Amino acid sequence: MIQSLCTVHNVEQVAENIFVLTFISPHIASVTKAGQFVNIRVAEGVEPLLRRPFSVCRTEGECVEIIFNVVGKGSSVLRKKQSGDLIDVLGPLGVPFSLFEDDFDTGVLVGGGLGVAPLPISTATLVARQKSVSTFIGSRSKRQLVKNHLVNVHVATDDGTEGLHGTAVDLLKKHSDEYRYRRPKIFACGPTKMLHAVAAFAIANSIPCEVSLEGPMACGFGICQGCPVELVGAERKYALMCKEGPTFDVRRIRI
Amino acid sequence: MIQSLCTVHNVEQVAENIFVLTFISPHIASVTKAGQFVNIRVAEGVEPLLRRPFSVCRTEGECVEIIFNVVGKGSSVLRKKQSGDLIDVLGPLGVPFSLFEDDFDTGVLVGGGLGVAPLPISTATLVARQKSVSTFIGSRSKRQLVKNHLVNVHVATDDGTEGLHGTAVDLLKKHSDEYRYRRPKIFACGPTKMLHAVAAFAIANSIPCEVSLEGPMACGFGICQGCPVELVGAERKYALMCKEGPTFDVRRIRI
Amino acid sequence: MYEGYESDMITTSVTLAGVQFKNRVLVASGTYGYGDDTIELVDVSKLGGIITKSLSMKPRDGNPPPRIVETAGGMLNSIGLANIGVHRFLTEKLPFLRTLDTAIIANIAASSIDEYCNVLDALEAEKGINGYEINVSCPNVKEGGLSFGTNPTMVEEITRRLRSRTKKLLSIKLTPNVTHISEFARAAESAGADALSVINTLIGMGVNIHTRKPMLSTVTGGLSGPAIKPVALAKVYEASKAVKIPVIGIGGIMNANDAIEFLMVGASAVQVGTANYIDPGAGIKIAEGIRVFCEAHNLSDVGDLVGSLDAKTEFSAISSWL
Amino acid sequence: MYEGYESDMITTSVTLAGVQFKNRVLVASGTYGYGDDTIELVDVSKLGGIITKSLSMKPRDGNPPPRIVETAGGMLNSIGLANIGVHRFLTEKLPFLRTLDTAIIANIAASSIDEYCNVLDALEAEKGINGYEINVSCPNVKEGGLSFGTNPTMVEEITRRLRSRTKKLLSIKLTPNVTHISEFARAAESAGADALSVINTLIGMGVNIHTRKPMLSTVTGGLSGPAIKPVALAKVYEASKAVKIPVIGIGGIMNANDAIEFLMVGASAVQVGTANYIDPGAGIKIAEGIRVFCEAHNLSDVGDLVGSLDAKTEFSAISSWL
Ligand SMILES: Cc1cc2nc3c(=O)[nH]c(=O)nc-3n(C[C@H](O)[C@H](O)[C@H](O)COP(=O)(O)OP(=O)(O)OC[C@H]3O[C@@H](n4cnc5c(N)ncnc54)[C@H](O)[C@@H]3O)c2cc1C
Ligand SMILES: Cc1cc2nc3c(=O)[nH]c(=O)nc-3n(C[C@H](O)[C@H](O)[C@H](O)COP(=O)(O)OP(=O)(O)OC[C@H]3O[C@@H](n4cnc5c(N)ncnc54)[C@H](O)[C@@H]3O)c2cc1C
Ligand SMILES: Cc1cc2nc3c(=O)[nH]c(=O)nc-3n(C[C@H](O)[C@H](O)[C@H](O)COP(=O)(O)O)c2cc1C
Ligand SMILES: Cc1cc2nc3c(=O)[nH]c(=O)nc-3n(C[C@H](O)[C@H](O)[C@H](O)COP(=O)(O)O)c2cc1C
Ligand code: FES
Ligand code: FES
Repeated sequence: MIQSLCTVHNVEQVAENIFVLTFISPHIASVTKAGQFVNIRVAEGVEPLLRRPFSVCRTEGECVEIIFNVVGKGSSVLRKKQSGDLIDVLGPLGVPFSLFEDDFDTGVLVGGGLGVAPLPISTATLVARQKSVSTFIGSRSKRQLVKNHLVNVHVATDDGTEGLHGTAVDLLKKHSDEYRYRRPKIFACGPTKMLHAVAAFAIANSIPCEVSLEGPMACGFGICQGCPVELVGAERKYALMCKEGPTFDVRRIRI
Repeated sequence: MIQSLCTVHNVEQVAENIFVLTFISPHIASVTKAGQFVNIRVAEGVEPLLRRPFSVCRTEGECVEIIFNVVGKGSSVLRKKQSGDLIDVLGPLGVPFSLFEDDFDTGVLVGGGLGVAPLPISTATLVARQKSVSTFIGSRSKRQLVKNHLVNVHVATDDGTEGLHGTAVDLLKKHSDEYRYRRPKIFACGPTKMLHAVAAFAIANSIPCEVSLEGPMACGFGICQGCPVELVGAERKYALMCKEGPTFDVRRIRI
Repeated sequence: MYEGYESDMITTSVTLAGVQFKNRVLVASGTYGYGDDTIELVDVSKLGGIITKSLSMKPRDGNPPPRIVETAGGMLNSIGLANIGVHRFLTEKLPFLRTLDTAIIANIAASSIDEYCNVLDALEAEKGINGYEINVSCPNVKEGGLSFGTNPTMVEEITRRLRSRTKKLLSIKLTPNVTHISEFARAAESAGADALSVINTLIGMGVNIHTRKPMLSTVTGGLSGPAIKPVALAKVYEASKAVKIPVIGIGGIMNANDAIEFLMVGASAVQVGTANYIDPGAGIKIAEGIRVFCEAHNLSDVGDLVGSLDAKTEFSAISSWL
Repeated sequence: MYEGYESDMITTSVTLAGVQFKNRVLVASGTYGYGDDTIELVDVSKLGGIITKSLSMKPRDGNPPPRIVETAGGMLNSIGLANIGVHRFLTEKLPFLRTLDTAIIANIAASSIDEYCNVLDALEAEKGINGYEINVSCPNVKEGGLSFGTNPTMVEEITRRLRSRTKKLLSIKLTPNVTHISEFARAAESAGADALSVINTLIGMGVNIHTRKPMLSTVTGGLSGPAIKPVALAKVYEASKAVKIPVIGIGGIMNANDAIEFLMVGASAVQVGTANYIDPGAGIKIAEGIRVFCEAHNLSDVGDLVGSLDAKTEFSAISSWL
């Protein structure tokens, strides 16, 4: 984890209201593992006051990519960054997906909406480790779909404009033959409702599963205690999302 | 006075840290009189929260020009406006210089620093009314000097890099022969210290004199009572700078 | 309530203590002058109501400059209740206000209980005023300048004395600069107030570190604007839980969403203050925004929002470990 | 003092109640963990001091999510004093803290006076702690959850009881959610406090109007950040006028200029809170910024700034007409 002023390489629109921002950070690009995030101070002053956390989407050379949709104060400012602007980045933060373990042969990647964010970097890791990959992504419609840098992708849209008329979880269930007999492990990111369904499916089918959570954070690295995640039957009631997550084994937590 | 969303025509740097912003407003361009100001909401949100008042510097066709130096929150945002951006403008506001009266033949314009702001529009009015004009402007150095759209200009700089090594008031005194026997009236704008000196000179020499004041304002048109100007020997203690000013006859007020 | 609910059938009006407000958005005292400065800009008759600048018996010059300073997300003011006095108000301002199709509430400030009574009596004698809002954040000259509003006994006494002199809407405007605003809310209610206006400004200050002088001529002043919204919401929540009379929510309201927060925590109406300086039409836009929200949520009456907060936890201003 | 004053000759350190602080900038409780989370990022030994997260006798899980929400210029929190308890602190955190070259102040929170005493006793038994800061913004279980900090008698009693058990620096951290903070300042001083920490967070709340639920699980929480700076300055000014013991100023400090405002109104030192989340090195930058300011203004000691406000007007939080 370092804090540094990074140069914005560029900001590019990749889908409706969805942007990829690339910044230069040799350190973050080289040490970040899939599932980790960076915490960005998008503006000086108080609007917004707090940093904004973003999953690292992909790294290439000295470049780090994040992907976001414009929903509020922080993302509106980020969207307008120009090549050469400096942003204050803290990272990499958090515990990555356990892609380096040997308890699986097939990485099953599930992303809902902007939950695709950590999937490209996860794909790169899995491919490099010669694991099989099955990818299931869902979005509201074809216009918000981002499939770049993914492999073996199945698509669902809420409005049926591309792929299955349904959700990423529907896809996951429908195509279970593709992975279920090949020592699968699910890595999922997306809205809470989706993660809930993925976790239920994984537990019911005894498939190991990790999810990447999202929630309000003030610091992103453990000094504010602002990001509790409820643990199941542990000696403690809460873990910290930023420091002990954002990725969690679904059996550990109450989503 | 109207409130309207105006299109920014362009922002141009005219001197060190000094910018001219031109926006389009047929109404404001046509009705504004020299000495009046506009109150601009430079950003949505809270940074900055309040509007920022700027003297109208010049109008041409449907265009209105303001001139400012980048000192804080508001001016930093304004400086980055691009052609086509919209800004919320309230104006024209305030009481203009009494350039239309017949109690003088020579308009003596005095500007210190960004106090030159209202002088171009004043010059245009005086020239159109076929008055003589003598202009005295001072700035810290040659690099901050803005002489555009002025006539018969005498220059002073604090560091002597152009014109007189001194202040606008020094110039005013030095060149008094140029105007003193030609029914002069002084119209001055600049830092309080300068206005103080101008007023003292004007009163001592029985030259009518109006100054344009600056100070904190919340609304700019009379609803907050936030901008008192102390009156001399009047039935009331204070006038409102925004509504009864920003231009005042120096004999009415305590600067 | 059904899907295709007609927008024009949404009830926006409300009657509080006999006064009908066409919508629940009023403009706050001291932030709209006497209602006559904005007529070139907006159709003020579309507001739920106008609260006048605080009126005292005699005209008040107000405090020396500087009176205003911007802060992070807010502003400090120290106007010193500059106003034209009740008599000039009646002759110079009221005739115009009478022509407006909106509720007119006169706000009263004073430095003694007698002065409060005298101002109210002067206003009672005239037609066109729908009610009174009492600014108790004023120094009590008898008690060495201690604010009336920080002493519940004083708040009760002022309310009782004024209540006996008028049948019109009487709202007591409470200061947030107290430990338990509920205590003051109950004091005003028990003495016969029809409503409470919550909150006035928070005490704050700023320093110009270059001159080492306070930013305001009076050292401290009143903080308003978005910065104080969270505090105002908590105070409105506390006050409205403590009393049965309606609470009018004030503090940092910039848009319809902010106003809806206040309604949900228990305010029956809201006042827009600082936002008027930035957008003199803010109140009207907010009233319209609330209506649109109700439409989108299939509510037939803006009143359905009032107190609709879904809070399982009891009021926890005090009991939560911060 | 003369023009070419050597920068390295500026005194930045200060001794308060026997504890030497290398500079007047500390990090506030709850905003720097136990001092061990930022070591990869900054050289924490450059801070004037570290105040730990509030420690209670037993570990506390804290409140359910959501615990954090951003507001205009600030943030609300409802952490619920989640902490590892004093015993795990002593075994797991203190050994590391001892290795740092900066003052370590343990902040104590409790739900009974006995618990305050027990936590302090546990800490007294160990070396490496320079002093205590007492968080009195905690619910008093005996009084049905009413905050200790809103009752001057309680503040006095807590202070007296703790004073009798330690000779180390004892600072009482006051809540701003009271009518007259001076009353509490005097109560703590009279009972033997060495210093006052002013202020803790303001009570505030927010509503998610789409779900109609409070933004925080506990409905209300504590407001911090730049939004509260004007209020904090006024409270520090009021408290420091009321007592002779040093006041440590806290609330919305983001940069050196903010810190200097606090020093000028009377704070002998400052604490940086929310700013740490945005920049974990904020405290160090602020300490350096204060030094540079002194250099530019030819001051030989940062202490020359303390109470240097040039205010002709008397304290006017109460007496000015807002
Ligand atoms: C570990 C982690 C990783 C993340 N990774 C990514 C990522 O890769 N890409 C990404 O885009 N984001 C990511 N996020 C979220 C991201 O940090 C920001 O929260 C997000 O970009 C929005 O920030 P903002 O400042 O633009 O919006 P804000 O101004 O903070 O507001 C959020 C928006 O949500 C709206 N909103 C809030 N609640 C409701 C509600 N109940 N109903 C309707 N609207 C509501 C608000 O109106 C507002 O528009 C991540 C978060 C975490 C914790
Ligand atoms: C009627 C009227 C007309 C005006 N016309 C013009 C105009 O034509 N052109 C123009 O440029 N401005 C004009 N102004 C001033 C203008 O409104 C703004 O105040 C100015 O642009 C600065 O705004 P800002 O938001 O950039 O700075 P702010 O963020 O408001 O801060 C002002 C700056 O001053 C600094 N400052 C304040 N006090 C001190 C101090 N004691 N020592 C050192 N620094 C200090 C602050 O640090 C800050 O950088 C006018 C004002 C009025 C009332
Ligand atoms: C410049 C200014 C002047 C004010 N004058 C008065 C006043 O005369 N009487 C009064 O009761 N409240 C006065 N207020 C308080 C407002 O009515 C309101 O309670 C407060 O500003 C909080 O609301 P806001 O955050 O929307 O501004 C004034 C506020 C401001 C900012
Ligand atoms: C998330 C958070 C947790 C806090 N926890 C504590 C605490 O445990 N004990 C305490 O005395 N103060 C606590 N505080 C209060 C701060 O120490 C400080 O008094 C307050 O935040 C105001 O300063 P600021 O505006 O610089 O943040 C906490 C503040 C925040 C924001
Ligand atoms: S965000 Fe601060 S501890 Fe997790
Ligand atoms: S700025 Fe509001 S009255 Fe002048």
